[in-house]
Parts: sequence; structure tokens; C-alpha cells
Amino acid sequence: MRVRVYVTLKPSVFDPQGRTVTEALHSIGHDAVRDVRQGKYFELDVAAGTAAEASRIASAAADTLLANPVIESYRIDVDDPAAVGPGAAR
Amino acid sequence: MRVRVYVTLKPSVFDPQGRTVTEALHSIGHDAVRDVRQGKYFELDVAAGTAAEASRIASAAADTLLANPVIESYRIDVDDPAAVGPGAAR
Amino acid sequence: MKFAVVVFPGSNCDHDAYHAVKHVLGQDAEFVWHKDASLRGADVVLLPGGFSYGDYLRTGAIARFSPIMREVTRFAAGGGPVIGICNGFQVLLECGLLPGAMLRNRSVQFQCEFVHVRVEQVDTPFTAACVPGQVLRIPIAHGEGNYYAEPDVLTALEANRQVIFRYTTASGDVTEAANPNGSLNNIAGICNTQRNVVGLMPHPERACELAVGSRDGLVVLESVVKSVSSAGGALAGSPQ
Amino acid sequence: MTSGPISDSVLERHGLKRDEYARILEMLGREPTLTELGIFSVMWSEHCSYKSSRVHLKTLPTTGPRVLQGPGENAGAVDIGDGLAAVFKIESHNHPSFIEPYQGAATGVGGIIRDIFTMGARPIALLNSLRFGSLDLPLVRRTMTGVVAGIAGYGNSIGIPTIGGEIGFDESYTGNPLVNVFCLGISRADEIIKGTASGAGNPVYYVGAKTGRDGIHGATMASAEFDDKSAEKRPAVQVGDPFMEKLLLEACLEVMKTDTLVGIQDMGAAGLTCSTCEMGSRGGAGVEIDVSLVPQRETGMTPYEIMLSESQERMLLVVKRGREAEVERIFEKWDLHAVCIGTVTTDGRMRVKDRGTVIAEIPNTALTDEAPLYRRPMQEPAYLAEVRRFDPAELGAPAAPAAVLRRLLASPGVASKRWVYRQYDHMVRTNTLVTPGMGAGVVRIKGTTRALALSADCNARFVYLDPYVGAQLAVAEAARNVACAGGEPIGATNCLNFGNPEKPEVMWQFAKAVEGMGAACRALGIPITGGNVSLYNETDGRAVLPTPVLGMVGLLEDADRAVRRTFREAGDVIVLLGESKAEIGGSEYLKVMHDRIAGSPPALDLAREAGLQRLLVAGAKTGLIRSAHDCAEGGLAVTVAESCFDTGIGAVVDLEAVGAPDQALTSVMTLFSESASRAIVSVVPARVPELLELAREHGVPARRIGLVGGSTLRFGIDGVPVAEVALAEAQEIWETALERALEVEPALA
Ligand SMILES: Nc1ncnc2c1ncn2[C@@H]1O[C@H](COP(=O)(O)OP(=O)(O)O)[C@@H](O)[C@H]1O
Ligand SMILES: [Mg+2]
Repeated sequence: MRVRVYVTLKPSVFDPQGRTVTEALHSIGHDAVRDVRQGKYFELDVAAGTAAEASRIASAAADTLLANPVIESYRIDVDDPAAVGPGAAR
Repeated sequence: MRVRVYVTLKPSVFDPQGRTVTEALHSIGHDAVRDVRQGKYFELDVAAGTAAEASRIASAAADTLLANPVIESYRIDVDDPAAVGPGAAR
Repeated sequence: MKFAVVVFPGSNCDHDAYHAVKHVLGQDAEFVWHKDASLRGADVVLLPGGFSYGDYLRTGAIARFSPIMREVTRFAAGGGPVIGICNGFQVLLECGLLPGAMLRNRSVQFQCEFVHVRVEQVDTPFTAACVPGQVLRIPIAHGEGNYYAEPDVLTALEANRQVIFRYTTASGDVTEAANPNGSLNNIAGICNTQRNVVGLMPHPERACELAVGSRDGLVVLESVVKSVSSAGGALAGSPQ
Repeated sequence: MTSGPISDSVLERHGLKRDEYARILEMLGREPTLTELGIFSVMWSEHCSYKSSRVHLKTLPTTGPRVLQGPGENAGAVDIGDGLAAVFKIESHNHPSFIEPYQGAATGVGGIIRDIFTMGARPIALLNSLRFGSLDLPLVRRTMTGVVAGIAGYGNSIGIPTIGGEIGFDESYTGNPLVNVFCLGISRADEIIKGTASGAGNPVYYVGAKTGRDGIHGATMASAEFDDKSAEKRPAVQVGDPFMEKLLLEACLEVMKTDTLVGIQDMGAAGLTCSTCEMGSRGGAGVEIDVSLVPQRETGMTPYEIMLSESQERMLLVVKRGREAEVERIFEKWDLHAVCIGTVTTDGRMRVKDRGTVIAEIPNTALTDEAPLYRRPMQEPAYLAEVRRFDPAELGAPAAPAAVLRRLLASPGVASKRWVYRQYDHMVRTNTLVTPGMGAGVVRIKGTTRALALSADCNARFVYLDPYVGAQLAVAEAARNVACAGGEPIGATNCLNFGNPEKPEVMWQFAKAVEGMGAACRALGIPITGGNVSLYNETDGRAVLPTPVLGMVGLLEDADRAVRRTFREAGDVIVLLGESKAEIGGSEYLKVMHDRIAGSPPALDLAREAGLQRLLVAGAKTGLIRSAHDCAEGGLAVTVAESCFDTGIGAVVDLEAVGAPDQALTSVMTLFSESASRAIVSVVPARVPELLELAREHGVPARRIGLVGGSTLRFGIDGVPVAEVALAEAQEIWETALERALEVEPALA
């Protein structure tokens, strides 16, 4: 089952990459982008019978390895084959 | 408006980080995670009146800077304040 | 006196540390492979710089699961002196032996250059031979050395005098310009509450001979030799 | 083996000409299979076969008392004493770096490092030579930023210091940057390992990254020009994995200590194909492999794809029969899995099977020694008549010398490259005695008293104006740079970056440059132990400036005597070694102030050059010469300025002392002429006579031209300033110019 894990820096943590990207966007005229925060995005292929189980496995992976709780938080999204996926694919 | 941009390596492009993370997960017992691909995740704060406009602005930013079209592709997700957001936040 | 230089896959300052300890300092040094189960009776543990696991995911994130880290943790808990340099510091942060985390440098670039750091505290095994306030000229070489800790953690670090090295000007002033990477409070190195585990981003082992630009870093290694010998081995944390 | 008829379009896609195909038919005695056609196409590509360049390269001097390995192996090697060898080579990754700057440059670094440790040498230093278009263009800035980050990302991770290099800028590189990377390693002289397969029945092992579909036909791509259709021909971009390479490096060096290997070769351009047939060909043996045994990253890969993939970080090993377990165990220690994919045979053929069925069978020599060889037509380019007509009088009245100096210091070609090398770990391994920015990079060899000085150089404007003399000047400059550091030049490698060899004018440039390079190396006694040719560096029919880059290795017997470019102490005497003439052709001055590349390059007297280099080495040995800096781009004025930077001490120079008595040079000529075979050195006052005497013995004109001291750069005649700039201001201009040029412009209103 496909599970997506989004890892972001906590709001209180300064994001040097995000700031650089914001500045670069402004310098080439993309001023409408007021701010950017950069995180990590993982696509996991998980051996699981149910969406709940997949989510549990992914959480465990995120807790131990994928995210550093001192600076990061994460969000999990299971591509339940039964349900309709979110977001416009491109 | 909040726009999320997910940048992933094209499927044909080798992802050494993802492979190393997969192996690390296996070595600490997370065998159910069969494969990991690592990408980038951006949260943009966009000045836009409509979701469509926000999406257009984010696409332009992704095309020029956030994604490298030679090896990456991206997906955009607008957090339309009117609609209900996807995914379990954590 | 013996130093264990831990080698993770991707460590690349292991030979430099070994050279400094063995050939400059004249002490015994031994490489310890990350899959080993024993520190082989070492008196000091040194986690070297480099790119363990390619720095993939996050610096130090994967190395902390190496089998040897269990031994290192036990050694540290027993009061044994442990130093993490650059990537070694990042490993110590990831495994929780030291508090905080590393962010990308403010410049978003890898930076290799000489900097100045001020020795803030001399009551750790790695600064015991220093003069308080002594300024060392030693190099940095990292892309993620921007030290971060949550406000309460930072307050506690300062209150407990756990900040051991700070980036300063050549004359020892803490300024914004002297901070190469954006670290909070210009922090270059810290210790744990027991003060036996020290981590720092600059590379003292690269500054042990004038031929390579500076010998200011040698005092860090000399300190631990002094501490261990004066403690008569009492610092050695591993049950041999 | 069955095959369909091969159509013109299939041949074209493989970059093969009809007559080349006819030779394939003749060599095989039958129609090739598609896999075989693919194999021929990569092996006979310009990149792998050197079909246009080989006849010329043969004329280069490749031997000498120190040469342990000349061209033909993965890298060259020279004896550096104490039973040690320096193993080194330079290679280009131009085309991939344009398509994807970060990964293209990174994988270039990965490739050259493999070439060095393949020989059993531990890599200890990297250099890079880069060329970009004008930094006014956002595309160029992005390319340069990406290339530098890619080089840093790979080299830093592996832990090999990048101790020097050079960067040039010219519009001709806009759509075709040059990314040349040099690596040097150290091995025991008697333990050099070759890329050879021999001993029938010995197993052939594959180790490293799994094979994917990346880079298929990369070698063929590097053998074609860029045009608007290039996008379609793009192979999947190769992504570097420095962590994997670090493991391979350590594991291979460990295996090599065990005497279990017959030969080893990395899989670079043309991947498995190239390593298989080259190893067989060198050992006079055959190699049989089964592609189904090759570790694969993707599913459903065809034998064609597996054979042609250019996935990075892979090695092919021939192991002594009976020693397999030892080899496997060492790789396992490093979490690598060595897989046996075939055996050595006696029949001199490359035989490829897929689950036992033969799908390709070609005599090795057909792919290597008997590959096509062309004597391409040559013709002197028409532009030369035009540029030679240049008359300095056309330029009109010169600008004020101080203003010119400021402009030159801000020119990206002259400005400090700190923005670049700060991103490179140049200190790891704690051997770097002279860091980037201080002249040729110098690394000590631990366990000995010796050190090596390394430099990469080429002034492409000079080569453009006169390929023969220009290439000689490149050799001279590279050798002079290492000599300034105190190193005796003992060997070189070259990377020849040119346009489309099918154009007679490009081929003429190439041939003349190789001729000049050979002549210079012979005169200076420097063997060329290997190198790389990169042709088809063109965009929309326009070639890059011909850029034959030299990577030079200099030996210092005494590491403690390494010399830096910077003056040491106020009161020291500044001495100009060499003759200054009115030579402004091809200069930085002409380019920056008048936007022209014209005239003739400076004249070069090779005997005088050799004398200067010997003098510099001798003067360094005794500590007589306290600082030395080669006089190159920007001439005397820039050289003096750079000698002051980072010291905080200025200089006072008397221009009247500079010119030869019989030459009335104008101030601008004196300050900015780029006459060859010159260096600015400093010496304590008491030892000036000693230096002048030593110079006389070496046949080198030497003049006392000024003193170190003060807080300005001051050039005067009879005490009257001709140009004076505050040192702090000059340094600020020079230090920040590149950063400012690379910064993204402020947002438009
Ligand atoms: N691409 C690069 N990588 C590392 N160092 C570089 C690079 N380009 C230039 N440098 C360093 O900057 C200094 C000045 O370069 P250059 O002007 O070519 O020097 P030189 O006068 O010695 O020919 C040298 O020490 C050189 O090693
Ligand atoms: Mg140069």
C-alpha cells in the first residue's frame, strides 16, 4: 500500500532553505509567493492489509527515523485503494 | 492561501537517498516498509484570491525553481479554505 | 592511553583523527568498526567527521542505529569521555546523548574555512588544558552546522554552563559576523549535563600541526589525555 | 542469434555511419543483433574510440624515467620516490553538466575518482577546471551554481580534498560549459593494479550500484553536438551516489591488499560493455558474462539496456579462482554484494548471454584496437586572418591605469574564487599545505618528507588565437604554477575540449594544439601519462574556444619548503623574474576593457621557460624565495595585487625597473601585458644578490622592482604614482566580485 509521509520543520524553527527559496522566487518576480517552508516528502510502499495498519507502520518509521522530533513534525496520508486520492496530480 | 507542492524524482531516476533509508529501516526491523522514495515538500503562502489563481502561481514557482524538470516532477495541492483539507494532520 | 575512533560507513575524518592522536599526540588509537560490539578497552571514544550514510535523510540520523552506539551510550553513562566532531556531533545529537539538532547553514552552502571559537568552560575532559576564554583558530567543514535547540533547552544549556565552544572574532567577541552558520547563541560545541560527552562542529583534529595551518586544536586532545591520566583511569566508563 | 535488417534510421540513432556499418558486417561475417549494434555504437563513438583524435594523440611524449604507467590504462602513474607512485588523470563531464549541472558535475567527480582507485591508489586530491558563459545570463549563473554544488556534494562526501582548479568565462561556453575534473591518488609503485582480464576460468565479478536505465547512450551523446533536438536524445540523467562510491572505494582498496585480484575496472562511459571488452582486450583474453546475473534496479530491462547502461558507482573485477570467498567477505563487510556474472575465456571474444542464450559475440579487438580511425581533413580557420590583423593603435587612448586595475580585479576570470572553493572541503585528510587561492594546491605525502603541487590551467583565448603557441602556453603556465609552489613538474595529464572534429577548421585547431602541447612537454621534459578528449563541444554550430586543459603534477622533496603566492613581510624585496614585452594580444585587458579577443598570444621561449622553472624550484628548496606568483591573466599589476591580498601589507613598484632597457613600454603595457615566462617573487633584502646570481645561472632575467610595504598598491615611475589603489579597496573588489555576479539580481519593481 502506498503511504505518503510529509515531514516539516516545526513552525518555531527557522528554515534556511525556505528563506533562500523565497528570496530567489522574489528575485525572479514571483512576489505573490509570500513565504516558503521546505520539508521532506516520502512515498512508502508498505506491506499492509488495511489502511490503518499501513498508517501505523508508517508512523513507527517516522517516529524512529524519518523525522527528528526536536525540530520536525510529520503528517501521514494513506493512499487507500478503496478511497479517492486527494490533490490534483500533475 | 496555503499551497502545498510535492516534488518527486521521476520514476526512472535513481534515488540513492530513498534506497539508503529503505535499507536503514530494514536494519532496524521495519521490514514492512518495502520501499521508500524521497522527495521534497514545500508549503507556500500565496497571495491569491482564488484556489485556481493560487495553483497557477505555485505552478509557475515550481516550474522555475522548486522542481528540476530534468529529473523531477511535481504535484500541487491548494488548501482551499472553503473545502475540507485532506489527510490526517498530526 | 587509548582512543577508539569509531568508523561508520561514510566517515571520512577517521584517518585524520587517528593521525592526530597517534602521530601528533603520540597516544594509542584504534579504529572501531560500527558493527563491532566492543570499544576494546578504550579510554576515550571519538566519533569522527564525515558523511555517515552519505548524510542521507539527515546528518547522523542513520548512524545512530549502528550496533557500536549501544556501547558508546553505555561508555558515556559510565562517565567515559566521548567527543563527537562535526558528523560525530550530529550523531550524538540524533541519538540523544546531547540535546538539540542541526539545521542547514544559513548560507545553504557547505562551508570549509578557518573560524575562531572561544573556549567557554574548562571543566570538561576535552577543555581541561585550556585557559578560560582561550580563542582557538580551527577549521569548519560542514553544510549543516546551524545549531538549534528549543528555547527552554537553550536556557538550560546556558544555565548549566553546557556551552563549551562559541564562534567569536579573533579577539574573542561574540558577534553576528563571527557566526559562520547561524547557530543559536553562536554555539559551536556543547556538553551533556555530566560534562563527559562533548560535541563540536569545528575540527580540532585538522588543526594539530602548523604545516596544515594551525595547531590550536591540539589542546582539545591534550585536555583529555590530561583529564584521563589525572583521574587515574576513573573516567573510563566501560566495564573492561 | 537472429536479427532483422538494420535500417538507416536505426544506424543514425546509434550514431553509426554506413561505411562503419559495412566494417561491422565484415568483422562479424554476419548481420549484428541489435544488442551487438548497440555495443559497437558506444565502443566506436568518439568518446570511447578516440577515432578522430588518436592519430594526433600518438605524437605526445608519454615516456620518461619516472613514468610507471602511460596512456592506455584507467589512469597514468609516475614514480615520486620512496617506492610510491602518483596516479592521476583528468576527465571531462561537459555534456551531462549542461543537461543537469549538479548531477552532471557530481557524477564527473565520481567517475574520475573511480579511475584512480581502480589502479589501487588511494585518492588524495581533486582539482577542477571549469568554463562558463557570461554571468550576466541567469542560465549561466544557474549552471555554475549547480556545477560547483555538484562537485562539492560529491567530493566532500567521499572525503577527498579539492585543493585547486581554475575557472574561465567566455560567451562561447554559454550553451556548453566545460567541467573537467582531475584526481590524484597514491599507491605503492609495485602495487599498481591494471584493468586486465586473464587466466581462463577466473570468475568475473560485478560490484556496486544496481544497473538501471540511466545514461544509456551517454557516450554517444558526448559524441554529438547540441542542437534543438538534443532534448529528445537525452538519456535518463545519471544520479550520483557518493555514499555508495565511498563504500566501493574503501572496499576495493581493502580487497586490493589481499592479492586476490587479476584486474579491476570501473564502469564509466559505455558501462558494462566497455569494461568487459577493454579488460579482455588488455589481457589478450575473452570475457563471457550473463546479463541475467547482473543486479538490476528496474524490472524488465533488456540485455541491450543492461549492456549500455551508464549507471554510476559500479566496478568489474576479475578474481583469482579459488579466492572468491575472501573477496565476497570484504565486500559484505562494507554492505556491498559482489556478484559473479561470468568468467574469463581464452578466445579473445566478448560473449554476452541472457539466461544461457548467446545474444552478442564480438572479438574484443574489433571494439577496441580495430575501432575506426580517422585522419579528418584540416583547414586553417578563416577567423585567424581577421584576429591577426589586430593593431593596438586601434584601441585609442587607454583609460586611467588605476581604473583599469579595478576593472580587472572585478572581472570574474581574475576575481577571487573563494565563493567556489569555500564550498569544497579542501582540508580533509589533513595533508593540504597550500590551500586553494594560494597558488598551486600542495598536499604532503604522509610517511615521507615529500609533497605534491598540483595545478590545472589553460588560457583558451591564447589557444583560439594560435592553437600551437596557445597549447604551449598552457603547458608552460601549468608547469610554472607548480614550480612557483616549489614543485618540479614531473608529469601531466590533459583534457582536450574542442568543437566538432568533422569540421576541418576545428580539426586543424585540435591538431595544432596537440602538436604545440607535445613540443612544449618535450622541451620541458614533462611526460603526458594520459588524458581525455571531449569533442563536439558546440551549440547550434558554434564551437567553444579550443580549451586544452593541462593537469600538472609537481614534486617537492621537502614538504616544509612549499611556497605560497603571498608576500610575507614588509621590507621584503619584490623581484620580477622574466622579460616583460608589449604583448597585449589575447589578454584579460583586451577582453575586459575592449571586449576583444585579438592579436597574437605572447611569445614563448621554451628554453627560457625551463630555466625559470628550474630557478623557482631551486629558490624554493633553500628557502631563498619567500613567495612566488605566476604572472598570468591581468599581467604584472594583477599579479602584484594578488601577492598582497590576505596579507594586509601593500607594495610599492617602480615601473621603470620593469621593462627591458631597450623597450619603451607604455604604462598600460607594463602593467597589463601578459608576457609569458614571468613570476613575481619576494626575498629578504640581504639575499637579493643571491637570487639575482641564481637567476643569472639559470639564464633568467631578474629585476628588483619594488618593496613589500604600506597600505596601498602603488605603481610609480620615479616616485610619481601611475596607479595607486588602497589595498583594502582592491581586495574588497577582488574578493566580492564573483559573489556579486552570482547573486540573483534584486527583484524588479
Ligand atoms: N574551480 C576551482 N576550484 C578550486 N580552486 C580554484 C578553482 N578555480 C580557482 N581556484 C583557485 O583560485 C586560485 C586562483 O586561480 P587562478 O587565477 O587560475 O590561479 P593562477 O594564477 O595560479 O593560475 C588558485 O589557487 C586556484 O587553485
Ligand atoms: Mg591560471
